[in-house]
Amino acid sequence: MRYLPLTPADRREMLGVIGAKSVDDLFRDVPERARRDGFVDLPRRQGELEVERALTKMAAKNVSAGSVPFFIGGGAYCHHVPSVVDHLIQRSEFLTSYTPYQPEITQGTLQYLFEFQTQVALLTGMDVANASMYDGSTACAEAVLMAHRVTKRKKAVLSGTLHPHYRAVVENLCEAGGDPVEALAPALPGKTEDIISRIADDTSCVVVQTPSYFGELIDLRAIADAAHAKGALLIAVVPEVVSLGLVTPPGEMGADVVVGEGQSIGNGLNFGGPYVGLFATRTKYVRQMPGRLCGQTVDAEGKRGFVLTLSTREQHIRREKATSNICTNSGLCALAFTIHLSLLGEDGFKQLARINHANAVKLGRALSGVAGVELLNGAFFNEFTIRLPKSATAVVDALADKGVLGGLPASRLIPGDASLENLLIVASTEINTDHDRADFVAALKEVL
Amino acid sequence: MRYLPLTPADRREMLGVIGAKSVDDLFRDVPERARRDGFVDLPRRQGELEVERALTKMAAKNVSAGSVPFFIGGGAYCHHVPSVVDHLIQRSEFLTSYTPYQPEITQGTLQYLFEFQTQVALLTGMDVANASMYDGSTACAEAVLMAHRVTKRKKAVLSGTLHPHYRAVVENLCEAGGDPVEALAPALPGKTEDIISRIADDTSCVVVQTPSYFGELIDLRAIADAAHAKGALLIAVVPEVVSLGLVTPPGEMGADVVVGEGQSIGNGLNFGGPYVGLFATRTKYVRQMPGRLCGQTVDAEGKRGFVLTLSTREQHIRREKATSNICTNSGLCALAFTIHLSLLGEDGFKQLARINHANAVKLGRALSGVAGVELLNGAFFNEFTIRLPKSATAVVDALADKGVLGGLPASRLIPGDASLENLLIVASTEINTDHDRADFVAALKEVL
Amino acid sequence: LEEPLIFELDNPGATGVDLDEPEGYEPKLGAFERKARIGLPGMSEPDVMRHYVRLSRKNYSIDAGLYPLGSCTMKHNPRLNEKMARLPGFADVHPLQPQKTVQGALELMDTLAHWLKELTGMPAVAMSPKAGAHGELCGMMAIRAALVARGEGDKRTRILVPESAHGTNPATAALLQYKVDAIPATADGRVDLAAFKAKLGPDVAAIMLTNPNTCGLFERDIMEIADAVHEAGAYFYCDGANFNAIVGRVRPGDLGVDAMHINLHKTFSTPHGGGGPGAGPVVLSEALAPFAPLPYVVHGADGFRLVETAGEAKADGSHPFGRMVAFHGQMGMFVRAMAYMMSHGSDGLRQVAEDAVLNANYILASLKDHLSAPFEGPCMHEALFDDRFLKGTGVETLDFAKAMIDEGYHPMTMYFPLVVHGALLIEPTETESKHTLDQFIGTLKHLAQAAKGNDKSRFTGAPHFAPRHRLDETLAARNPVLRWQAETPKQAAE
Amino acid sequence: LEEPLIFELDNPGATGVDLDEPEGYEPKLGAFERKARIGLPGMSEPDVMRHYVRLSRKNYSIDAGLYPLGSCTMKHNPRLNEKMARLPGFADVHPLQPQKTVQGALELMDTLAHWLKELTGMPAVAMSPKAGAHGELCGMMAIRAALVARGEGDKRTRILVPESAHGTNPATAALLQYKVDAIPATADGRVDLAAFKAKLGPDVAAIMLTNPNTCGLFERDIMEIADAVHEAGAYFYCDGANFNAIVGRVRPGDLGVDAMHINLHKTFSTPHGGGGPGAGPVVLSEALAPFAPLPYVVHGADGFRLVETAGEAKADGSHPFGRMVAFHGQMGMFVRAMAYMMSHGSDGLRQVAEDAVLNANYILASLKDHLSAPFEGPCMHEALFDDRFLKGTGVETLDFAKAMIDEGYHPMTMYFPLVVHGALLIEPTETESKHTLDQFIGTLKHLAQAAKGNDKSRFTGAPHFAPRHRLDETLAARNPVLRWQAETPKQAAE
Repeated sequence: MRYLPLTPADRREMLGVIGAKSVDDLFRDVPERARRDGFVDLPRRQGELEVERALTKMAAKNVSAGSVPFFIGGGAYCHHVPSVVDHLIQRSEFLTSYTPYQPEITQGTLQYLFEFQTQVALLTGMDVANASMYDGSTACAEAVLMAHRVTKRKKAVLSGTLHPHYRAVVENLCEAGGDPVEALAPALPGKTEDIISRIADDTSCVVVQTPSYFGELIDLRAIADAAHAKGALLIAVVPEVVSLGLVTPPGEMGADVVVGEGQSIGNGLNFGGPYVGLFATRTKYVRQMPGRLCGQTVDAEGKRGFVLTLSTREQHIRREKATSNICTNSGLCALAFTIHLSLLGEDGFKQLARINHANAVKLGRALSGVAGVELLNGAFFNEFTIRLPKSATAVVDALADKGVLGGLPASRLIPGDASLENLLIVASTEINTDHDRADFVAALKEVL
Repeated sequence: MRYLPLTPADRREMLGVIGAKSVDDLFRDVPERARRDGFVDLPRRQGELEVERALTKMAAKNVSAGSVPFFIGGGAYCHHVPSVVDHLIQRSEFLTSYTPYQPEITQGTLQYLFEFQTQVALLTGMDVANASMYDGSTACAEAVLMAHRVTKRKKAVLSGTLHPHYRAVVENLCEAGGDPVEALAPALPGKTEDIISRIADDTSCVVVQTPSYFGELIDLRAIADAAHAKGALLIAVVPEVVSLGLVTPPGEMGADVVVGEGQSIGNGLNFGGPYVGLFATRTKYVRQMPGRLCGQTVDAEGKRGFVLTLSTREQHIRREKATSNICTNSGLCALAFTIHLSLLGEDGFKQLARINHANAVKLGRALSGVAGVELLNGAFFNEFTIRLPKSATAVVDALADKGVLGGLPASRLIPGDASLENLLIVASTEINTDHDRADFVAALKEVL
Repeated sequence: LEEPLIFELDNPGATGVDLDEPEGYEPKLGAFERKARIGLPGMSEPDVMRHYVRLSRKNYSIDAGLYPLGSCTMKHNPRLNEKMARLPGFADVHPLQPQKTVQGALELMDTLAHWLKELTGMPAVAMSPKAGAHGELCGMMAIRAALVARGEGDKRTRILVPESAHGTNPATAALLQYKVDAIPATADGRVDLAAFKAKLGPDVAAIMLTNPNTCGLFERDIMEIADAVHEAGAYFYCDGANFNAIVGRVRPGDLGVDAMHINLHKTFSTPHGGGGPGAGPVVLSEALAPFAPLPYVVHGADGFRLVETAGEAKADGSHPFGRMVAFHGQMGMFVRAMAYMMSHGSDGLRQVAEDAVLNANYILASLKDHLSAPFEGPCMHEALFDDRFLKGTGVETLDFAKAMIDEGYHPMTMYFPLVVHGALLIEPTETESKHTLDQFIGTLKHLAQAAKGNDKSRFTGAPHFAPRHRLDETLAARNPVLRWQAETPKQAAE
Repeated sequence: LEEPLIFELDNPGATGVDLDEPEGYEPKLGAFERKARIGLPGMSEPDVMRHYVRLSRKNYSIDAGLYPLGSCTMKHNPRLNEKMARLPGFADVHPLQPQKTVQGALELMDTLAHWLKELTGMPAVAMSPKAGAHGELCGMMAIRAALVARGEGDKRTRILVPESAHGTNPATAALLQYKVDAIPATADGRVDLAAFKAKLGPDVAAIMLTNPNTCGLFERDIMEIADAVHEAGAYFYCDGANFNAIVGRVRPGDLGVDAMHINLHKTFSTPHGGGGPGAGPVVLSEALAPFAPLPYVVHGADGFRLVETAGEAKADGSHPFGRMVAFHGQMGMFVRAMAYMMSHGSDGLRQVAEDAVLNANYILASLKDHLSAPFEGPCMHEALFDDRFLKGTGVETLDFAKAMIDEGYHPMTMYFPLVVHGALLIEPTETESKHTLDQFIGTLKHLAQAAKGNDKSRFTGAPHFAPRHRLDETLAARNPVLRWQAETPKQAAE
């Protein structure tokens, strides 16, 4: 087998050194009735060519985003990733190294994590950020738990336009600890949600997403003030990090924690994972943060270097007293993020955001021009919601048959709410061309 | 522009240091009437996304070998290259380094070239090999020139079943030096070519290919004896290096020089290039060899190291007295070759050759079973020639319309010979499945 | 050479992308336009490339040498897996596309699930957890859901965890508000069966056990433990971090396990990437299967279907405890693991376990007289040593491990498991050759001799030949500098 | 750490591939079965991976630092180019497929040809040459064919080549049996116009000139030279190695050039790959165009067509002199160069030349008082220094260059061009930032000072910090060991 270096001769020789008669000898601690002599009921080994063929065939059964006019968002966005990114993250030294527990020989990883933390803090307008979380949804849930620790309260209030999956993940983790969650019903874009009245003395945090599930930009300032007045934290959720190139960052609107999904920068769609969760907060909460942190220090010669730090928060040191059970992060996805953002730089990142917004505005205008279609949003970035004259699910299905992936029916993630039945959430990024928009409009006219 | 680091501010500052008013100043030696103020008539810069789109569209107009049942050979072969190979040759340290003129910091390149030279010598059964040539055809032409230098004679005799392109390249280079070339008419596979009678006292070398253009394995022993008797060299040409895993190497049949195309190992089809030329010979001819050579030596501390050596043969030292004008070689393709062959190893390489041969034999049997089709070869490796009841060109064309790339019409490279009109040269490698063969047979039946 | 931070390389106006100004730009941002400079540095593509290539060269990696971290299973990462994960049909597919446009992706998830179930002998698997610890949480949530379903949710509040457990085990239990109760170990490095049984009771929700355990030993009494747990009405959670030792040879389902996470980035070779991403699917027993979280894939008459909502699940007769994560899990890791499994096949995977165990025992046998081994062999896939051999030398486990860096090796796991003093835990994995092991063993013998020979300075100052000498971790924690700031003096950015 | 040769790592029976025994194997090999062992080593995939990763780490590369080799144009190699060249529609296409199945490949060749013709102001281009020197040969063959066609093939036997020419120029002329006649240089580093004109005559076939020349200077009299050459009935071959200095700003066709090769691996950024592959298309003037070699692409009513045979060419009215190579040239390099050109566009390419020249002049201006510059500026894309500044220090050009290795830089080109004593030729290219240049300039100033300050041992033993100290090249040449042999003692394979 090509990945296994030992030859039969090696094995014989090594057993001799060990003083065992056979490999079975080494497994003698396994209870007899649990030993399997034969192989499990699965196919035998295959060569690279055969594996490649089988998986390529499977992959070919999917419609890839790049092959069609593509307009789906909903927390994952189709962006162009420069080729340098994928080249660099595949460097053996990045791809095949472990968590940097030995800082002397992992300065490469540690330095990019430090750069990543700084970038995330800058983007979100916060003081500090950690070295990444699994994804935006788990970052959000961890933020709620952190708010519980900081405020010593237990109840989170969730906006109704928080991504339904994020809400589910928060609820799941809170319920695990027996903590109550109050989630509002979704307010349609353009309508203001009255979340302020829900903030009470037992509220640990308010969780608000911007742009919202419906693509609407949300003003956090009043909510932040209200939360702070009651001693609660405001957790802002940013599902599309590219928006931060153009819109006021939550840090400037009073958020105490900003979490987000970083997939858009450097990372592909990957059918939902791996992604990279962003987590930023104020300096004063550093020791309550979950996840890995990289800090600057000096070595024995006084040279600047980086280490994992404040690990007394973490499970491998604190065990049952840890701030979270998190062990793995999204190191390589964070690297991709850092490299892509380095390539973009200040000017490029802002320009990318402008192009996204411009394309979304153009699309909104084009779709609004179709009879029976109504654009609902007031202010939006690269995603918005339209009302169709019929079921959005049926329309998306029919569009797919015409080779257009035309958005996310609001009801797919919030089933059973009749008011959402005809709503379609549509995203547009730099990948969309005039041609794509024309195809979408033409197909939509046909299926309506 | 993303590849250009200088900003307008940098440029101004640098011009200041230089003491020039503008960049135009620096071009003042250019005659006025040749200066262009504007841009040449070509499109302006494009982003990565746009370039990728345009080229992807162009690429999509080609039928790639992997997407259809594929049976074309004729000096380039479709093999599976393990993914490790492409990963490693893209390592920055290999991809973006220069010719190893500074051995202290290019031991990586030098050591793999030394490994490559050893591998090529082993495969061909020769004493030494150089560090690669452009491709098989230019290696062949350089071998003829080397034979001229060694024998101090000027006339090469070429087998009629030498690849027609190789013949053309040899003729072109010999004519450049005013040297005569005698090329035989092609003998059909299964028929013995009387090349021995053409060897005369003024013959510098005999050039024979095995497997031949028609896929036939050629016995070199008698030809070698006859050439040596007349003081001429035998140059053996191996167009498909995988054959050396199964057939007697030319070095064991008396060849003085073995040249070949190494594309099959580690390198893709690439529509004809870049490929990697193999060049091996006897120790006594080392100082007459063309191309780059890597040799073992020691450094100032006595440690083993490698350097480019015998460069007194080369143009950058010898100028007009060089053995060849070659400067560049196929370093990266040689690396791909070396890595792929290291993965294969003794057992894997032989097995690969066996699979190729087995697939060709199966295909030969299957095609012979089609009414009107005749297999002409006596002994072959992974390529053979069949006679069709009608024009091979028309058949290949019709097969292509049915999604089968079914071989090379012999007349494509040797036009105007009526006896070749109906001959089709067919290759089969490890990539072909039973399914491919069945598709080929079915399509052939339809078009005949 | 020192490499500055990207922020120190800022060249305002330089960029690594070419993006045109959008035509006819008419913002619909309301009052939300970002005004201030963000502070991102400007760099051209060549500058970015060089910066990260240079950084990479400061890292150790499995591609460059042995990475003997116990419990981490740093094995060869095949590049075929990377290639497959980058097929546009997998990499460029959105999680919320209409399901009929992602049938191949669902098929892959279903196929991988099948392999995991077969290899573990378990009837169900939850695919979505994003890492090992996340899988633990998922498994424990399923256990809690099952307890709640039978009305014992409030009653069973205690979790038994051996002293030698990974830190994630107690941390996970604590997240779920369970009380953690440590089980002592016997002198031979295993769970003390009697002590364990004594701790069982009607308030015990589950035991969390690693097997092979973190001492690298197989828990001989595991089936008796499982039986006792089940008899007591509790569940058996198995930490699957060490599955590499038994894959293809022993099925956790046959041992009585109720839930076990599988680290795809350990056993099935998806790369660690400097700390992730990982993936931690959890296999579940018949008893726990109905509580598996959303989403999951089912195979119906008209192809594969993703069950995403509680309503759909109910129609299927399941009772998912909730959702672990947005979307469906680590697809990119699934593809890599699938390619790895298909490459090995059932025969190759069994060989994986055998060679992993053989390599570890070879190290144990070769070094037990030079270092000190706390437990008798045979071990499973890890060889554990303690610091008795360093006694009186003034060299500590940490120093010894750091000295390995100067010899060109990544250190082994140190000071874990906690049950052994000054532990040195070595996991070679099956992808190391005998030649490499012999070199490694030679180096360790040589170092052990040097330590005993009073060559102390070689150790206490180590590493001497790494990009950095020992770093001041106390300073880092006392005065956390967690981001670059324009004011920061450019200390060593020479 | 020392890295053995693969042959020294042989583990018989190990393999890095999994290939099944073919079913129903019935050989048709006649008497040609290979019997003896070949001698290839057995290695698993992880072992192969590690071996080559380790070897790579002994190399310097443009991705890790400045590569200031004059005349080699070591610029950034964009990874977009690599990605495009790997599209299956380009990489996995056979050169002898039916032409209707490769229309995109032919379109790419035709598009690239169009760009090359526009950029050079020349009407034709031969795409097939595989490298610069191969392109030279092609260009000179076209010249010879044109001379033969007008009956002057035997009469014109002399080629004029400046003393400062690349070695390939005289080597190419010699291959074609021409007599090489050297043109002297003036004190300002250019062709001596008077001496040149004196050498012209009815036996001159061509002049081979590099412009900008190898001293990094533009030949001011180039148009007068071209006119004189043409008046004398000869042709003007221009060595295009230095095209990077003028691309987009000056068109060789406007200067009177008849043939010029273009190194796609220099000007258009296809990677050097440790010594190849390159690609050397040759642009041709009206006079030479009909003699361009086979094959070439034409665009007809029904798409693109590849003219492969003399017969077809004749029907087109061309007279190809022959064939340079099997198949159609370096397609993989064509794709890379095309991606590079499209990325830059006409505006970006002009900027390339400007920035390349600006960077070189910045180096010249910053260092001329610290090193010694033989010629006045402005230079073009290369800055040339000689060894006068080392006079009396005991440090030679070679030592000075090797000392750069210890400072983390690849040395510049040394001892070339030959017209300058102890030449140091520096070509920064346009892809280096001012920041990088400033560091580089600082290092050179510092080294020059050290040399003048009698710090001789720093130079004569250099490099001190490289994977190898200076290697014994004399030994290598006197006693050539060109391959590994089982008997070779494993000297340093510790």
